[in-house]
Amino acid sequence: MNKVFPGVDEAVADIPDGSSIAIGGFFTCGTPVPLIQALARQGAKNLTLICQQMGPGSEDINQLVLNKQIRKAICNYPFYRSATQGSKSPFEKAVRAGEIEVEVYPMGTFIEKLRAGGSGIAAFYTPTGTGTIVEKGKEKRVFNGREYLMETALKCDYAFVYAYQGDSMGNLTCRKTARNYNPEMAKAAKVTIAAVENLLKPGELNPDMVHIPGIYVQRVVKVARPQYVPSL
Amino acid sequence: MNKVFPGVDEAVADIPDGSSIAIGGFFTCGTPVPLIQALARQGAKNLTLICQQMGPGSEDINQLVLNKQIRKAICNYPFYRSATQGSKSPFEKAVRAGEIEVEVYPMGTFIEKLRAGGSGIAAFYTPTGTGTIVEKGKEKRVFNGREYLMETALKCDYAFVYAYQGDSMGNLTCRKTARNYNPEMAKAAKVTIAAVENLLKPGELNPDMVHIPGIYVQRVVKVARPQYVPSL
Amino acid sequence: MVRKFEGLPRELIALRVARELEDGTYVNLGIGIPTLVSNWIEGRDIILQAEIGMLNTGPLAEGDNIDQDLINAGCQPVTELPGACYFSDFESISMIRGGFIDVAVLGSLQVSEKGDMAGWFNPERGFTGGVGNIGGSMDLAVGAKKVIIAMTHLTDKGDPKIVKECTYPLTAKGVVKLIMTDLAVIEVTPQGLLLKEVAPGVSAEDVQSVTYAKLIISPNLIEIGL
Amino acid sequence: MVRKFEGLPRELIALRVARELEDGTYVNLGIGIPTLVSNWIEGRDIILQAEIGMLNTGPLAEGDNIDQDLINAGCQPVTELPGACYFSDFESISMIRGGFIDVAVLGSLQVSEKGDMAGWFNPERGFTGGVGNIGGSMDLAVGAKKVIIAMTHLTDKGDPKIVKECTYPLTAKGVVKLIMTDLAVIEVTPQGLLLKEVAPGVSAEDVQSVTYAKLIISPNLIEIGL
Repeated sequence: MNKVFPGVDEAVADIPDGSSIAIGGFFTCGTPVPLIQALARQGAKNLTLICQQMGPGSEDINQLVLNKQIRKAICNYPFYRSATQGSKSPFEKAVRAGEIEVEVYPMGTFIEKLRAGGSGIAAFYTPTGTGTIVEKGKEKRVFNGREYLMETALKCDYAFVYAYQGDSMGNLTCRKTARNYNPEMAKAAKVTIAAVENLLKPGELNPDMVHIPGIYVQRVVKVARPQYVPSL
Repeated sequence: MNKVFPGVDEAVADIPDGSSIAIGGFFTCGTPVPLIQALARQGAKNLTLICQQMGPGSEDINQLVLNKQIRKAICNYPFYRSATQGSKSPFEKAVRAGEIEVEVYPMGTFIEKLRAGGSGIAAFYTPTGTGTIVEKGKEKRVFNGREYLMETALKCDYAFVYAYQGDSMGNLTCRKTARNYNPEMAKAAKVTIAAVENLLKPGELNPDMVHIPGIYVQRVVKVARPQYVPSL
Repeated sequence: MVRKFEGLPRELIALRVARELEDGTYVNLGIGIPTLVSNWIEGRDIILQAEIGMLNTGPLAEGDNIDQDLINAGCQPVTELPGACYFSDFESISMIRGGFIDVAVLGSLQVSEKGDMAGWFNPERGFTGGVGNIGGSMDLAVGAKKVIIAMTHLTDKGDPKIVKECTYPLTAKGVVKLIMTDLAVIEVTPQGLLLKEVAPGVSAEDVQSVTYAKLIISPNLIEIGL
Repeated sequence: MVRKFEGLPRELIALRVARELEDGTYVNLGIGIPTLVSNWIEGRDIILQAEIGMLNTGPLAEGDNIDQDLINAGCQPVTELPGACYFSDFESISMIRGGFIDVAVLGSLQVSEKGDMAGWFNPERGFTGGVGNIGGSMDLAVGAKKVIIAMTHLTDKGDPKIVKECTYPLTAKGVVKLIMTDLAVIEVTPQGLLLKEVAPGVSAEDVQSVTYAKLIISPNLIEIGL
């Protein structure tokens, strides 16, 4: 199975308007920047993005906002931490103007929802968010004397993920903390597109060190290592 | 943090009567045999074992049965496949005699229950087992037109796990299909005891290839590689 | 019931299953006849998943190639193909239940005309309380995009396995899409069981005579091609 | 409210927190003053967890040591110590929510006398509908065995952060065990807030004067030891 696409533009070419897209990466770390840039060039509109944040480390996501490609964002840490920086952010402005809808979950609930979506689990009970605004509209239930919220699975049409190494069959190995959300996002999507720094032949990856099995990945594209200095 | 114990007998010495113990391994593969043998010598009684099977590849578990150490088994494939072999198995005899209680779950539910237990999730909804005897006594619920069963988390007092490599801080790397149930069992237990073939110093494991982070492991003991030929 | 005709040997049931599998798919093979399918797909672009936690399982290992840390779900020593990867059983079943397996080829004790399958529990073993060897069968049955049953048409005692209603405890309801036996290829349709292919020298009437459910004979009925 | 006395600098709040941590524990440090705690535990047998997916985080990286694939939850470049390991965020939060973190040291905007904390959402940002930056804060607050709040006693505007009831949206209810500020060390007990230590030159009355909740003065009240 050769899943290699010639370039990022070809890999995202068929994404239709209205798609939901999960995007891996924790701030700048392990973010599939070249795929986000290709999506900005491609121009699909009315998108739902599922990603940690829409502010810091997201210049390229900001471009999608400026292009008016985004309808909704599902996040756990969407905004800049600083109100000052936030007030300059295109995303925050769009949210305040009511142009983009935002849904926020605690980090663990956010990623557990995606994992549930990818693994056939319809819903789960988590203690996180009980007694807070997060429980609004959700079913509460007591197990062994403790309150839990029912949260439901989240699936999406596409996932953009990033990996240090990948083979042509879609097996991916991440590096250090660049792994973060990428594995579970790959599982939650109908079509996962992987941007890989080092494209290898089958058999060249250590099979005990594959973090994202190829079965979850439909397209692989080689990219140059993005250059950035981690910072908020 | 030095979690190394001098030997398997020391590592299991304090296990009290009535404990619940999850035991990794898929038939013979990745089974922490030396820890099971030490448990037989140690003699704790009235135990609940949580493991894939109590029959094939389980000569050492059979010894626990013969010692009358087991009260209950929670499994997904407890018996020999062949009725003839089964009829000779001490475990099957004990079950038929009503001496050991058995609880059986589908494989995915079995391991998901342990993972839920280890990750603070109280319960989850799975489609597996709907319309079968597995749904007996369980809550059913429809999500998006499909029926699901509610299954609850499972925790235990101890886990015995096996790893090819481990460091003194409890980080473990498994080899090939010997990984199987070991990671989630390590998470579900209050005290996880790891039998490792190769005991390394901190920093000697590849940190991107740790399958069981040390935080889940309380005791590490070096063992000789068990020798067996895979077969049912 | 006395059967007056010969069916295909197990190896050829497996070959017929292999012909049904498409290139570019992920497939899980159960224990028994399904395992034999692996002999017929060498070199094809089909990736086998093993529920113990592996993708791209290769042929059975023999002699010096046996590695005790590398087995399939049937506890047979196997090999790995280039592009293989390993993961936990938790990940493996998540993958299965999550719908990533294109085809699961499973054995069964009974299959009903509605596509129910009963494969995990033989009441003759005499356990009560629903304890028995479930393993990964129920997860595969509900999770795989397509379930193919590969089995002998009759039990060793000569009892039909294809029935109107399963009398054995179910593995899953309404999941079977295709039944491949030594005698026939039968598709489970909303209208009932559609007999599409028969073994050489076996007639549609022969197949019906050893099948408890009513068969709809396909207007395009053919001999099983191998 | 005008404060007439000086408290500890942020670095010394962090030092006091570091003294509270026991050897042989797994600790998660939040953003802000909690992050500074890492400067005081070098060489100690304490393992830091970062919710991005790492155990045994080392000191901040500088210059050529900066690796863009190695950051903490605050997006700062960090280093790894021997025995470090990496995992997914899913695994990381499972670990947090599952109760494996001995101590979470977090900042907060408000803490109540019942141990409620409100740290994720400042209504002054002016969003509605409950959207804001939750991140891992709620999982840490409910999951860690012990939650220590490390913060300044007052806001930049001089408002007390320790209150009878939180008026800001909660992070979690009844989870805080210990509050460490520039002015005091306060334990959350079933009877109320127990003032145990005060900063040098600060009296119990001083602390109460900038605290909205009623403090119980410990009979063993001491000066914060550093």
